[in-house]
Amino acid sequence: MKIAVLRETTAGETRVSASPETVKKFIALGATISVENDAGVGASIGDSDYETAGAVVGNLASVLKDADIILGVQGPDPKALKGMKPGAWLVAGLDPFGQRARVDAYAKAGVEALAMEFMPRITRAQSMDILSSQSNLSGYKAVIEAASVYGRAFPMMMTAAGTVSAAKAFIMGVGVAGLQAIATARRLGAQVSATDVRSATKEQIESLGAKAIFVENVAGIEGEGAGGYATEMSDEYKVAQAELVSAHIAKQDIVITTALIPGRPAPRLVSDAQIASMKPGSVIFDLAVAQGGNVEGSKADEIVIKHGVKIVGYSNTPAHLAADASALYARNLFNFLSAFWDKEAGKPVLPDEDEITAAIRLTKDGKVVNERLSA
Amino acid sequence: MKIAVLRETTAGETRVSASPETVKKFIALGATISVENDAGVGASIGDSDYETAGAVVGNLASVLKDADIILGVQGPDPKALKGMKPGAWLVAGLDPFGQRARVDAYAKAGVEALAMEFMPRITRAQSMDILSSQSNLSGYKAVIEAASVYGRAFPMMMTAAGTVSAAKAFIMGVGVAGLQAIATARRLGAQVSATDVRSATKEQIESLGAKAIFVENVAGIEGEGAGGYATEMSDEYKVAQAELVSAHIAKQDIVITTALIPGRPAPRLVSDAQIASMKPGSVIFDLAVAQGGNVEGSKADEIVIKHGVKIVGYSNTPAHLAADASALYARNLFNFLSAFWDKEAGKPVLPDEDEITAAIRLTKDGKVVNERLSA
Amino acid sequence: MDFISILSIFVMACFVGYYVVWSVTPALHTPLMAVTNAISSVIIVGALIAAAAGGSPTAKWLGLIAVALASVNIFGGFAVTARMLAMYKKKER
Amino acid sequence: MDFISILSIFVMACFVGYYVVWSVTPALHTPLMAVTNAISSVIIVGALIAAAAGGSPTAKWLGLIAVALASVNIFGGFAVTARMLAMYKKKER
Amino acid sequence: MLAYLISGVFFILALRGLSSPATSQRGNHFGMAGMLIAVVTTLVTHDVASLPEIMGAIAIGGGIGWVTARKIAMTDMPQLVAAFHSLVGMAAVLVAAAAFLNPSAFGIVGEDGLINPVSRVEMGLGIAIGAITFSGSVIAFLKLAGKMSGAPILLPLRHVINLGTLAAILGLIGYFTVDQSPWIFWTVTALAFLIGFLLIIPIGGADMPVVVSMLNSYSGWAAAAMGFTLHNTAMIITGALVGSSGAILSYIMCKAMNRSFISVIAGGFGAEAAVSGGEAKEQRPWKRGSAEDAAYMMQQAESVIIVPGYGMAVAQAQHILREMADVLKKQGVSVKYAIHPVAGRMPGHMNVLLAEASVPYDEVFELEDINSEFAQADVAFIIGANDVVNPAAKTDKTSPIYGMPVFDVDKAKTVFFVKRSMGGVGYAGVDNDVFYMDQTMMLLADAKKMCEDIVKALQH
Amino acid sequence: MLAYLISGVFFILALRGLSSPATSQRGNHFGMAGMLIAVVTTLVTHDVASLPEIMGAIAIGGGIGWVTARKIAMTDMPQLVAAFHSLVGMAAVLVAAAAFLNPSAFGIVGEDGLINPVSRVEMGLGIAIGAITFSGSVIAFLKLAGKMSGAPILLPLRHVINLGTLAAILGLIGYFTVDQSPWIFWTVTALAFLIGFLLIIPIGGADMPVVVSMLNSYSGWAAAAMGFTLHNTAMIITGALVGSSGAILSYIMCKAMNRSFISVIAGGFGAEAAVSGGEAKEQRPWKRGSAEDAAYMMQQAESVIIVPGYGMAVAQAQHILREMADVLKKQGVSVKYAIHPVAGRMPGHMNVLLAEASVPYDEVFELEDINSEFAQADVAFIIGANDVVNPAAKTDKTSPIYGMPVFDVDKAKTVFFVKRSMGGVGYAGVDNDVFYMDQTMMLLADAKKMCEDIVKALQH
Ligand SMILES: NC(=O)c1ccc[n+]([C@@H]2O[C@H](COP(=O)([O-])OP(=O)(O)OC[C@H]3O[C@@H](n4cnc5c(N)ncnc54)[C@H](OP(=O)(O)O)[C@@H]3O)[C@@H](O)[C@H]2O)c1
Ligand SMILES: NC(=O)c1ccc[n+]([C@@H]2O[C@H](COP(=O)([O-])OP(=O)(O)OC[C@H]3O[C@@H](n4cnc5c(N)ncnc54)[C@H](OP(=O)(O)O)[C@@H]3O)[C@@H](O)[C@H]2O)c1
Ligand SMILES: NC(=O)c1ccc[n+]([C@@H]2O[C@H](COP(=O)([O-])OP(=O)(O)OC[C@H]3O[C@@H](n4cnc5c(N)ncnc54)[C@H](O)[C@@H]3O)[C@@H](O)[C@H]2O)c1
Ligand SMILES: NC(=O)c1ccc[n+]([C@@H]2O[C@H](COP(=O)([O-])OP(=O)(O)OC[C@H]3O[C@@H](n4cnc5c(N)ncnc54)[C@H](O)[C@@H]3O)[C@@H](O)[C@H]2O)c1
Repeated sequence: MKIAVLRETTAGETRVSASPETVKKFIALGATISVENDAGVGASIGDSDYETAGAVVGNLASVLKDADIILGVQGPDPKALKGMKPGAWLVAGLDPFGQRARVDAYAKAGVEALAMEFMPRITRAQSMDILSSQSNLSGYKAVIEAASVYGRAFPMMMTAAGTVSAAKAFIMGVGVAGLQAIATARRLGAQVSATDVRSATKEQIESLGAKAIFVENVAGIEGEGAGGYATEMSDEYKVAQAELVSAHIAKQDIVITTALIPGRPAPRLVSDAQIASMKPGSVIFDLAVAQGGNVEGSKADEIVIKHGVKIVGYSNTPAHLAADASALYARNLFNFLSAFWDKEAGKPVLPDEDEITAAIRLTKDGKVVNERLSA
Repeated sequence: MKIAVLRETTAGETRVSASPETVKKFIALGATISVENDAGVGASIGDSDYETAGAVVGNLASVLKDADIILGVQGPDPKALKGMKPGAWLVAGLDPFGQRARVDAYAKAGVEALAMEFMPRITRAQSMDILSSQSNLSGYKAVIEAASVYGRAFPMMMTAAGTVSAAKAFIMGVGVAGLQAIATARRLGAQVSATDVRSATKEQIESLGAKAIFVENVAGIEGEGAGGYATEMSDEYKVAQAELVSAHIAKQDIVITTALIPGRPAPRLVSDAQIASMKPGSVIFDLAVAQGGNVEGSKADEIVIKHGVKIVGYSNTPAHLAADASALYARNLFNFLSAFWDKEAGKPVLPDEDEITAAIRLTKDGKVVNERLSA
Repeated sequence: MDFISILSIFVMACFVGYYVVWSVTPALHTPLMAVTNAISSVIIVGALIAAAAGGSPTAKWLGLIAVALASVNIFGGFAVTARMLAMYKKKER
Repeated sequence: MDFISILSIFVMACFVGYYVVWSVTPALHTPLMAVTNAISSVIIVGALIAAAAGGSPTAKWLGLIAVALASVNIFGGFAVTARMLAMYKKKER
Repeated sequence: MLAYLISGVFFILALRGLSSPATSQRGNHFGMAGMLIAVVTTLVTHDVASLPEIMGAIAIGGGIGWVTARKIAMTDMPQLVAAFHSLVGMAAVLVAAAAFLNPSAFGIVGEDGLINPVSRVEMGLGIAIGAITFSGSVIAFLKLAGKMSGAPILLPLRHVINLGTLAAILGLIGYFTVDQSPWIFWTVTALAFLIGFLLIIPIGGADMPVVVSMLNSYSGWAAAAMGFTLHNTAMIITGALVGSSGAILSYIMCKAMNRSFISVIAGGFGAEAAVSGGEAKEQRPWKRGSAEDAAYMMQQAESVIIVPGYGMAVAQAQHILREMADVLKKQGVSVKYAIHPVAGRMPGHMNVLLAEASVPYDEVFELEDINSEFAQADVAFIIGANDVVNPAAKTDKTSPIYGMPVFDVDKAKTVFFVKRSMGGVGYAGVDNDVFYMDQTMMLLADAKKMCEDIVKALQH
Repeated sequence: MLAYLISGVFFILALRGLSSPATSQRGNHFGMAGMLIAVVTTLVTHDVASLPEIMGAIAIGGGIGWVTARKIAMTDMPQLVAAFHSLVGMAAVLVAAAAFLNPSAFGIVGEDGLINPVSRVEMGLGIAIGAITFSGSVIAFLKLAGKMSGAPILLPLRHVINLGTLAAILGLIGYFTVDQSPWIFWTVTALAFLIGFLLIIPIGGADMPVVVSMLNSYSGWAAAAMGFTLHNTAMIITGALVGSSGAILSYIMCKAMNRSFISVIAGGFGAEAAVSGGEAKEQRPWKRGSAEDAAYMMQQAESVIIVPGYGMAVAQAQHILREMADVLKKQGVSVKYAIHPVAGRMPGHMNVLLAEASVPYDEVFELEDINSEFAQADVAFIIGANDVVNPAAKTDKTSPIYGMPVFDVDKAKTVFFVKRSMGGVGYAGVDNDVFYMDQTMMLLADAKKMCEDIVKALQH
């Protein structure tokens, strides 16, 4: 049982899919681990750290050779997978909707591609859920970056030279990232309000001490929604939401948008006209920028200034917190593989009838087998 | 009574010495205000904002012409002051020790230069104290920037994918900036410890809920010290301090240094060997970098990476929070001038025997008159 | 009434006093002092008996004076208490 | 003892009971029930009088039985209370 | 008799001792001393014609009582107390009967050779209350001991019958003052036995605690009535004490069970079915605790582990929770917080809130680090958490949360579970076996309110 | 007499009413009713030979009492109470004397024609306690009214004289049981007057409140002693009530003033000079308050403004302070926080801490916005702030803080000032006139501890 850990090749990707901690744990399960050189550099993990943990460090070819399982953060270029054992697993965040061509290439290459972002939102899979672990850090990071770009301080300070009033922060979309953004902004002393389409989030917002701003006259999504995910909203709702937001956003100093709809472009939540109504110097952080953006005019990895408002967004936010993000990501992968570890076989086995298998398995035996992709 | 507000010319200076609020207040006192064009741009204040407040906006020459008082954030190039009314006041942060040549030039030009950073630390001058108002924001900003550069999260988070432990932050030098740094780091959820040479700060550190780390065997400065300022410490103390810091710093993730000694280079608090003992990925923010730096190898406005540790420091930290920094700075100037405003004369009058006059007046009638400069 | 019953009543009353007084809210300790002062003039009962009885005129006059003194206390005490308590009126909301 | 004194004692005792019982900490309500059960067997005093007296043998035997019943209660009640209270021992520190 | 007064005072001190656990043992000793004084005084001040028999009776009774009290299982306490009450009732009946048969021994014979009318009323009341106490306690005992169905037995027309019997008793006692015929006396006794039986028989098992303390109260009044007859201070004081104590306890219990005291006193109680539970799907028995209970148990504990969950966040109870922990720590209790990886609704949800409330980091533990400590913990205090302590995750393969690691709170000696209702489930929507464990007490209230009440109780 | 019992019960209810301000008025009415019952019963059950005179005496006394009580300034209350006590004492003396002169009217004559020995002791005690109460109260009155120097007057050998006199009184009362000579009776009376005088004269003005409540207690015991003589339930019950009340009040006051109760009872009090202050540089008078006082006054207030300062930060009292504000708000009090620009030791120091404690931003006000509201505020609650409320900044040009804007806390109706000691000064190191204002109460304790105590008191 050999597990290969790849160095990420995507630009701006600083994370790594294994940490010395998970390397040790895999070895304890009986696996051998090969790590590509410099895989952990972006996350402040040196090759020697992996070696100390018991891994073999080598170049791509040596790492892939005879590997049964390949771990990655993002999907590797299918060309790089040449010379792989047929039937080997590729476990990573494969972005199946965005990188459909690659998925087909994986199928052709004969690997069994497992897309970690398709992990179902069921209780027992929580510890394997890379979306949660990474969005959580993204939510934190979004606030820190907004604070860094903002020309004022977040907390209220009454000083001899006058009062600095507390920044007003508005979080749009209260999933995992949004909740953490609320928490972080509150910690820094901002006055926080938040909105979402799912009614269950109202109580959650208040449970963090923030104010919930909700569309009242049109019904949103009752309760949590399926698996906690939102769907496209009705036009009527969108109009009501735009109205609500327009009235609220002009008073805000910081806006963090996090709204996503799985498998679709991110909903547009903030229009240019709304941005124009904001005070110059305000900051918008668009966490959904890579999925098309919640904010009109936001560009990934650029600070766009419109009407004096700074619009920020990273194509890959967790990569900006590489060390923690990698540690949690690596744990997610380990939790997943160890949960299915078959002691006798000395390797993980995915039962075909398992809910998790069905959800994450993209390709098997040369074919694309995932329901969501075939639909 | 004409007051001129200059656009700052120093590189990286984004602040401005008047805000629409203080402009209005000066006008209420009976002054007329001229603001150089684009003076407020860096602080998100447009020329039209000043005009709305009642100021006249124009170019440098028109602004300086007949001005009785010139306001600035930093001292302007003496050449720019040509054509000034003799005896006019120049009120700004003049960096008298660092820019001694300029001071002489101001004297020659016949202006009365008032250095705001020489404001004495007496109760009634608190609202005029630019050092306090700006260091306060610097302390906040240092933590935000450190958090932004740090590859991990500050707060503890126990999550399904594992625990992110709280960052350990160590604040060295607990003046105004250090205290605010403690407060901000604590807000973000870090485990904070702090040290200083003045014994009064111990209680102050604890009053913010942080842990005080103090040299025990050698006496530091009893109580607050003169005006709250520290002096150069004995060699014995320095050795004891280095030992204490060495033992403590290796466990820290974030170090913020703020130690200053007025009129002298900043004390060296962190050596290269100590940096080497820190974990890779740790961050040091050297707030004293412009005064020579508390940290070995720190460079202004650069992220220096030594032994995997990122060392950050801005030559002008408050300029990174331009909006709030300008607002408070402008209030300091207004508080100062209005405190000495003579209703009958329709302008501020500085009595020669006043403690404040003696402290801040650098030049008068063509001569350098300040005690601290002649000493 | 024999001595034992009187004593029993007295002992029980001391217990009651102990509990009742400890349950008085501290803010009302001043009125407590005033009202106990007022009720301590039950001694007027003795004074009345002395004043009412024939027999010794001296005793009767002593009794009458005692009645007058106790009356000062009764009326004065309760009135003072009432005045104090008026200050403690629950604010209207 | 005349009826009034007895009544007075009784009334005072009711007050005392009221205050004493309300001041019992809620956690000890079960032992309170047990101990009051035990002390309610002071009725043994009556039983003893009946048993001690000559005169009516029936009365005497009734008294003796009552003494026995009350004794069950006294010994049982106090013992049970003691057992319960032992569980509430202040932890050693 | 001064001695009787002293004995009465000792009984007062006995109850007073119960105001704090620290003084409670001393209180019990005061009670014993008081009883000894009363007995000895009686023997000394009367001509005792039959000391050996008396000693024998005391020895037999005392022996039985002592042995029973030592042997009985703690769980059988309720029925034991009921049984003891019946004895006091019967003793009162016997004493009253003896007094009727041999009035001169009790010094209640008037100059006309008849029993004093006042004494007759007192005797009548004494025997009636005693008899009610006796038969009522016997029924209560049988029901509690399970020797008789705990279900309420409802006679037709029972209110009419009850009222009629009561009226008859009172009428006869009144008539007794003018006519001292034995038949009246014995009829009163018989009717009283009957009504005690009638009053208790329709009451269901759940209301039994109230009944037992009502009977406790009755036994006190019976003793007081006999005290009037005997002009005995000790009996009067004690009777009043016991009487008020029982009445107050019944009142407190009624309030805790949300029933009207009046309806209980009026005997109209117990008509409703006896269910303690609420909306929970299956009707399994569970115990409700009060803030005082929780305060008391935690004060007595060596170590308390707090398990916060989403409900704490919803109630924003973190500040007062920390306050509670502070008070406990000051009283020497070790307090730790156990944070489940998925407690709350976002990763690190509990950490944010506890940090906000300035809970020191070194008191906060993650699942793996603390789970083994529950076995040593005296108290697990679960506040607004639910799924993360649900043992179904370990045992029930069909449960949606199967496979999630959970806290082993079931291993703690006592579990307090703070939530608003029995009906409310957690995120996963499943029932929780922890509610129904023997050592669990449900603290049903908003988490913030409950913590406030506990803090109040901790500070008295 | 049943009526006397009822009257006694009414007096109990009168005191019981004082357990809460809401019921206190009703309590007072119970007291009046009790007194009416006692008086009417006495008149009805005795042959009244002299109704007109009695009515006259009542009318005169009542009139004087009523008018005095209505007219007196609230500030003169202490001396009024002392004066009233002296009347009760004198009344007791007179009644005892009357009883001695006309024992048959009181039914205390034995078969031998002499006064019963027990009654003699009771009478002796009654007249002695009455006389002590009288002379003691007169001295207390004079001192309190300023008609006599408040300074302690220390006789040489006073302990010996006091003890001797007391022994003489007790000895004579003992001897009185065997010899009913009038001289004994009158000597006792005279000695008792003397000792009352001797006991109080050495006590300084500061201890007077304790003295007054001790005398209150004595007047109760005097009434009780006469009740024993008269076999009067009302007097016994009331005497016991008043006696215990006075004793408990003295105890409470001693504790609040940090003096030993025993030393006060033993008459050894007052020897120390009477200064209420501590280490403050000038010895100006100031008032110490308790957590209960603060709790009560704030509960009664419409609006409370909290002024936090560095001391709150040092004590880390922000959480419990917010808790206190929460409780007050729940009770309908408006609570605001006034933050001075330089409160604490860093800019925004208070803001960080209040935010940490989740104080809502809209309750936090800056100097300019709230300073005008102090004039309307019922309570200014200053916690660990000092320089920022020091009026010297406005008035004293020589003060190092002259010119700094400060809160006008002196305009609030009541000021509570929480700090640890009178000695501790603020950052600027200057004394603060606010300590010594009439409406200021110093709450000397660690800020956190004090807030905890106030929260406890607010919740009873
Ligand atoms: N942490 C994460 O990242 C995350 C994200 C999404 C989902 N989840 C899921 O959320 C759940 C977390 O478990 P948990 O134990 O923290 O919460 P939980 O299982 O949802 O239970 C919350 C409990 O709090 C009670 N409650 C609600 N409001 C209350 C109030 N004001 N006062 C007192 N009690 C109150 C509720 O009962 P009453 O209604 O009867 O009061 C309920 O029993 C897990 O199932 C987890 O999988 C977690
Ligand atoms: N805000 C700023 O930026 C800044 C910076 C530097 C200096 N200052 C100066 O600091 C001062 C601030 O004024 P302030 O009113 O906040 O504070 P302050 O005048 O220093 O007074 C603090 C008070 O708190 C009391 N105290 C200390 N510890 C306590 C505890 N544990 N519990 C209860 N009381 C405690 C002290 O009295 P006891 O010792 O008797 O308890 C003292 O009276 C001003 O003079 C200001 O000029 C401010
Ligand atoms: N039970 C589990 O195992 C588990 C694990 C992780 C997350 N969850 C749940 O899933 C939920 C969502 O998680 P997520 O962060 O991945 O969501 P997400 O990233 O898919 O979306 C972010 C948020 O944006 C919101 N949103 C979408 N369209 C919007 C619109 N037009 N306007 C405003 N808001 C809009 C969504 O409702 C969601 O809250 C979480 O709240 C959590 O409760 C459950
Ligand atoms: N009363 C007033 O009006 C007033 C106004 C503002 C500030 N102050 C006081 O002045 C004090 C200092 O203010 P500041 O921020 O301008 O100070 P600063 O910027 O001059 O120095 C920063 C801190 O570094 C510390 N330091 C110096 N050498 C050190 C060394 N070798 N090791 C460790 N620490 C060292 C100093 O003690 C100081 O605390 C504050 O604490 C405040 O109390 C008073």
